[in-house]
Amino acid sequence: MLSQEKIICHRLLDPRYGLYQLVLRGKIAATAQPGQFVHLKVGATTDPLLRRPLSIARIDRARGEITLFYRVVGRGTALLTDVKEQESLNVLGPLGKGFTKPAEGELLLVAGGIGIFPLFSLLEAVDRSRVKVKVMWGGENRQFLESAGLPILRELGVEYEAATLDGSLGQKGLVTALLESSLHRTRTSQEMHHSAVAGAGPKDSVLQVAACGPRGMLKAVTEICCRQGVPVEVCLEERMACGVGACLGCVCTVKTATGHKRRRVCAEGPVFDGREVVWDEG
Amino acid sequence: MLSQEKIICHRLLDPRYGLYQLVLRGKIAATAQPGQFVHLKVGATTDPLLRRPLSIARIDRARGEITLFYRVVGRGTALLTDVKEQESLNVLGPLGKGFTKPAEGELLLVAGGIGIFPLFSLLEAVDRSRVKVKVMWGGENRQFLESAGLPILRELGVEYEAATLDGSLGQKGLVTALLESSLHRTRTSQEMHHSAVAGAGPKDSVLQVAACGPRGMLKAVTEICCRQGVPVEVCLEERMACGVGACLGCVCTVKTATGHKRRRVCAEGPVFDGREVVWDEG
Amino acid sequence: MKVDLTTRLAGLQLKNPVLTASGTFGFGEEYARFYDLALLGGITVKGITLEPRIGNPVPRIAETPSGILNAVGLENPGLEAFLSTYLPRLEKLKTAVIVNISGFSLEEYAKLAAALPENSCIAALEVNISCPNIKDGGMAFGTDPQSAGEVLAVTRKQTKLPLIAKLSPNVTDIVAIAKAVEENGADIISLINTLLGMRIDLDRGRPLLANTMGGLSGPAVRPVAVRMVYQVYQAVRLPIIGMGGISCWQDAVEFMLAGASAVSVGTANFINPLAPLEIINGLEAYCRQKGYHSVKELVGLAHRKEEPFDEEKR
Amino acid sequence: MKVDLTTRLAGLQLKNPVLTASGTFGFGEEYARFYDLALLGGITVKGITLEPRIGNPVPRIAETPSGILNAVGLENPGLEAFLSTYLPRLEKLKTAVIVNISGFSLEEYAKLAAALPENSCIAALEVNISCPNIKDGGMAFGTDPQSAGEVLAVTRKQTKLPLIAKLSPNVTDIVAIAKAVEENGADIISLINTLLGMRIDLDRGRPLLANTMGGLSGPAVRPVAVRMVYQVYQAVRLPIIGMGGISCWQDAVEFMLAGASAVSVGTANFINPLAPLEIINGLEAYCRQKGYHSVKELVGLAHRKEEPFDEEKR
Ligand SMILES: Cc1cc2nc3c(=O)[nH]c(=O)nc-3n(C[C@H](O)[C@H](O)[C@H](O)COP(=O)(O)OP(=O)(O)OC[C@H]3O[C@@H](n4cnc5c(N)ncnc54)[C@H](O)[C@@H]3O)c2cc1C
Ligand SMILES: Cc1cc2nc3c(=O)[nH]c(=O)nc-3n(C[C@H](O)[C@H](O)[C@H](O)COP(=O)(O)OP(=O)(O)OC[C@H]3O[C@@H](n4cnc5c(N)ncnc54)[C@H](O)[C@@H]3O)c2cc1C
Ligand SMILES: Cc1cc2nc3c(=O)[nH]c(=O)nc-3n(C[C@H](O)[C@H](O)[C@H](O)COP(=O)(O)O)c2cc1C
Ligand SMILES: Cc1cc2nc3c(=O)[nH]c(=O)nc-3n(C[C@H](O)[C@H](O)[C@H](O)COP(=O)(O)O)c2cc1C
Ligand code: FES
Ligand code: FES
Repeated sequence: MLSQEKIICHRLLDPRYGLYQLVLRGKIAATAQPGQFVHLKVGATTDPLLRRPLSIARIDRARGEITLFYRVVGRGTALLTDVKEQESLNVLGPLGKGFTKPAEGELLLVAGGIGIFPLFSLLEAVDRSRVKVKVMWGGENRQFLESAGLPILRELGVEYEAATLDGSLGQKGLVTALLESSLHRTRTSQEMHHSAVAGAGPKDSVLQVAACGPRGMLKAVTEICCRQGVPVEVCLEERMACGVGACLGCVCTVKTATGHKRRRVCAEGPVFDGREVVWDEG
Repeated sequence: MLSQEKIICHRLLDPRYGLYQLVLRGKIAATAQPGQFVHLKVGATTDPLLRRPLSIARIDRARGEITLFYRVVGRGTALLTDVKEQESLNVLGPLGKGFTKPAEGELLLVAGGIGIFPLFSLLEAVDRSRVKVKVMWGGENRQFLESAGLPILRELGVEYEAATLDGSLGQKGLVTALLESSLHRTRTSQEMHHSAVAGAGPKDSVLQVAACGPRGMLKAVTEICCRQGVPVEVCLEERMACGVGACLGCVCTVKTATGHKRRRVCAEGPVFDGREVVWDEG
Repeated sequence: MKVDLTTRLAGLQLKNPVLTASGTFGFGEEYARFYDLALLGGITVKGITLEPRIGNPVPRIAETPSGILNAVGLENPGLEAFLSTYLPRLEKLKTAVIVNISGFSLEEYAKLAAALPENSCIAALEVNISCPNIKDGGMAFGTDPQSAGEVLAVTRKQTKLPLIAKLSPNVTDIVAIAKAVEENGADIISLINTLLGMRIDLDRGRPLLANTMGGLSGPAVRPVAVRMVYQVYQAVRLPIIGMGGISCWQDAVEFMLAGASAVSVGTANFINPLAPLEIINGLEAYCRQKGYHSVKELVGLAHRKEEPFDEEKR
Repeated sequence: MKVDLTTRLAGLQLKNPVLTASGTFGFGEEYARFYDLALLGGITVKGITLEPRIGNPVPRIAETPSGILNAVGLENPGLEAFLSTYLPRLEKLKTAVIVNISGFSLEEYAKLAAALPENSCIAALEVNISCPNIKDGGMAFGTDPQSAGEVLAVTRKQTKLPLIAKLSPNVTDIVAIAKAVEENGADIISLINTLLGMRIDLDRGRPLLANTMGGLSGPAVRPVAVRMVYQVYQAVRLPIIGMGGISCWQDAVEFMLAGASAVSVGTANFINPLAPLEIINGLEAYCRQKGYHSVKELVGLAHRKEEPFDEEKR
């Protein structure tokens, strides 16, 4: 769980968006699951104090390597850019509960911005000879998507649709629009005329959605899926202290039979059933 | 005063004693004086918070370079070991008031341990065709002295005497013993039969002493010099915050005509007339 | 040389003086994956209230220079679930368990103390009169000597377990509070709880924490905590559990020299889950190096006039 | 877009809202070598007492995580030397000068206030009722509303200069103190002074500072300071000068959103002598980016119910 991971590769993918790739070799790859994350100690002093959570984006068990992608947003990620290949990083992980890996049927990965990162690991983990996988990804513009992982999607030969805010790649607008029309099409073409009841069970469908991105997008994705009766798993973000479930810092709220309950994003998540999440309450 | 200095050379001199050499190129060399110091920002975050004071050990005006030597003692100096050649350091300096540079006569440099560092700069600055310079240096053992600068003394061809605690080089014991017997000899041979009155004025003598080392040693050196009527300058250390005289954090106490007064080690010092320093009061 | 690490604080006998702090260690299970909790002096579990609490909305955590703010708001399963679900699991950990309790009235404190069994793995009760993250209650009790004393008095009546009074640092006079709890039946004093602080999110122009304010912990507060331990040690006779920013053995020694008989590790668990173990080892090595046969000899040394380690100075 | 940086706090008119904090900026001369002090909103000089003071023995400074402890003990040349030697030099700096005064009795405060000229570069007096580094006095005045009020009342009688009451954070209820000084003639409130803290030197087994305890400042205390500014802003109408760990413009904005009309830079000068200038520039840029014509618009924004910058969020 606590591991000194060796830095195999650390490179800047895009200066404009401050996107970096970090490949670590160590104990974590052996047990990592898609959708799990690691908690990194950045710097040797007490400032910044807390670890930083990053999703495990790729898992190479054979080589014992995991790949992380990160965007520089604040002090911690800025300091992280200083670490050098061959040095080692103090990493806690793999942490959390990841995505459900479908054994068959159809899997739709819906990503907003850097929300694509944890989805890579799921994409690579499913048996694509049995599961039909498709990616829908929304981002600012073509450059961002190219830097943040389009080459990986192409390399893996997975079908994808893009949406960009400026229309420089794919459809202009939000990824939720892509999802909406696609689900509508699928449903109609499959002539599945279930009434679109929110909360329809997963059994109704061979299609399932896994989504990651900003909270507003995840809420919209969940609503669309619920309307179409498609099960959806969402990967949440929350400010974390311990990362292991001890501090209760990172909770979300879920609906249960006995009312609203808190769940720890780092322990019971970061992946949750979208329909259980209470989106409009802090 | 505030300068980004480029790291020209940074190397470990002795792993056992954690001794490092650091050569910086920038604006500071142009005006640095022997006995002055610099105040270094170590690390980019708020921990450690304060700058660290280090003496300017060598000044090469032609190349615009200063050399610092440091010993790893705590967090700041430990972090400093991480800085890489070609990177730059944020340096405040040159700071403080250095040694008086004699134009003629005899100069005795008395160092305890790493107290030798600021004395190098004085040694190099005096015109040795007109001033007879001799170094007395006490340290733990031969290895320490070799690592901390004996090669420099040899390179400069200066006369020196060593004292080591284990007798592995020079006389066994403290440097103050060397000083005592030497001063006694000098005085006797020069047949200067002044009564050895503490506080006898500098005019009496063409000999002057500059000392740096632990406080206890400086006190002893001052007492010996006073007994022999030899003027002595001491280079003090004190915990510093601002380094420029603004915070009053680093004071020492001196005797003045109007009683005991505080002086700021970073501004009025770090070099003081040994006879003025109140040694036994905090 | 063998160093005796055992420690006794009034009725609380510990294997060694290193505990974990309430709210930073869940109910122990999360860190039991990292090491055997039986190696610790003991653990303090998350603060329990009479009723279950869902706590504050998120964000609950904000990083600050060398510290964190938290506003968890005492989320906990409540007394009943604690007794039925968590206590049986705690029994299995084979470590001394300190149960931290918070009430919103004197009556609630009393009920909690009465309900927690005296013959179980529970080694002591820590009476939290200092939680800054809940409205009407918690900290209010701990900022006034009179009400702090009352809480201890009512709790004392309900249990024979050793009572630890956990003090708030958000007070003008920590000594007055310490004396009040001493006079009202506390066996041990623990300090400090968190300092009240806040951050503002520049992007949103609003307080960063959903709860507006939160409790500051971590290395940033250590100088304040050491000072309070030092002051309380001078003024009261009760043994002290020191905490506030302890991250390594040096920090633990600092608290013990200031007057703490034991220490608690809180925020540091989040950064280094092995911190408590490393601290136990470091304390032992320090005692050995300084020639102390028992870790108890460190307690309060900094109060001596002469420099205790003078012989070793050169 | 031009941003208006001028700021008015009661009778104190400033070029911009960035000051330097007392005791961290000498009498200005040291930092005048780095930049023209006329660029600042103003400077606050080292605390002055009636008689000269030699201050505490060394060590006076100890580093802590993201902070420092100081125990200078109000070393200063005394009123007379201040008037004869330092004030004439301060006149030449062409910047607003705030003189920080400390007394050991009400009478001393009154004498100091009476003696400091109303027609000079002195723009205001800062009444320090919060120095933790001297025995019998200083902080004691600032930890009790009654005596805090008395100090302000006697000082008020002696001068027409704007009076800034500098509050101590070492109190249970900062709002009570703020109200007391408001009712007794203070024009402005400044906060926070340092938090009382200490460190122990593990090598010597003794308190590190010669004075045992010292005042904690620097980034570590910022969350406490922001919280107190926020609380005081809600409770009193006086303008606030916020300080405590301000090191960059983001920190300054944080204090202003919390309710400070101006900010003081203290410990940060030691690390980055140009910090005050960089903060002025950063404030201006931030206002421009957010579309504010005057820096005054920032003051207290975090208290609004709605998110002030909502339009800009996506
Ligand atoms: C489970 C999980 C997986 C993540 N995976 C990735 C990833 O693969 N790639 C990536 O670029 N980012 C990812 N993030 C977001 C990433 O953790 C933050 O961008 C990062 O912590 C910011 O740190 P900072 O020091 O640069 O920013 P600062 O703003 O200086 O951070 C201050 C504090 O806020 C926290 N914080 C700030 N932003 C976020 C955020 N968006 N989510 C959670 N905490 C935050 C920090 O961890 C830190 O404690 C993930 C977050 C979570 C919770
Ligand atoms: C004018 C002056 C010149 C110096 N020149 C040299 C030199 O050329 N080479 C060298 O190796 N050392 C020199 N020192 C000592 C050096 O500054 C300290 O060893 C260093 O600051 C220790 O920092 P640290 O973070 O490693 O130790 P820590 O103990 O972690 O430092 C904690 C705090 O204490 C201060 N501190 C600790 N030890 C000392 C000390 N001995 N003197 C002053 N402050 C101290 C630090 O600056 C810091 O603020 C000099 C000190 C002064 C005042
Ligand atoms: C996330 C978190 C939750 C806490 N919850 C509690 C609690 O429930 N009861 C309590 O008495 N103290 C609680 N505390 C305070 C700690 O027990 C401890 O007193 C404080 O954090 C100082 O120690 P530290 O700096 O080592 O963390 C909590 C602290 C944190 C950081
Ligand atoms: C070395 C030092 C000396 C100080 N002297 C005084 C003083 O004389 N009078 C005063 O009111 N405050 C004094 N202070 C407190 C500061 O003015 C300021 O309130 C405090 O340091 C918090 O701000 P900061 O964190 O930006 O330093 C001093 C602070 C330091 C660090
Ligand atoms: S981060 Fe501590 S419980 Fe999730
Ligand atoms: S370090 Fe500030 S006056 Fe010397």
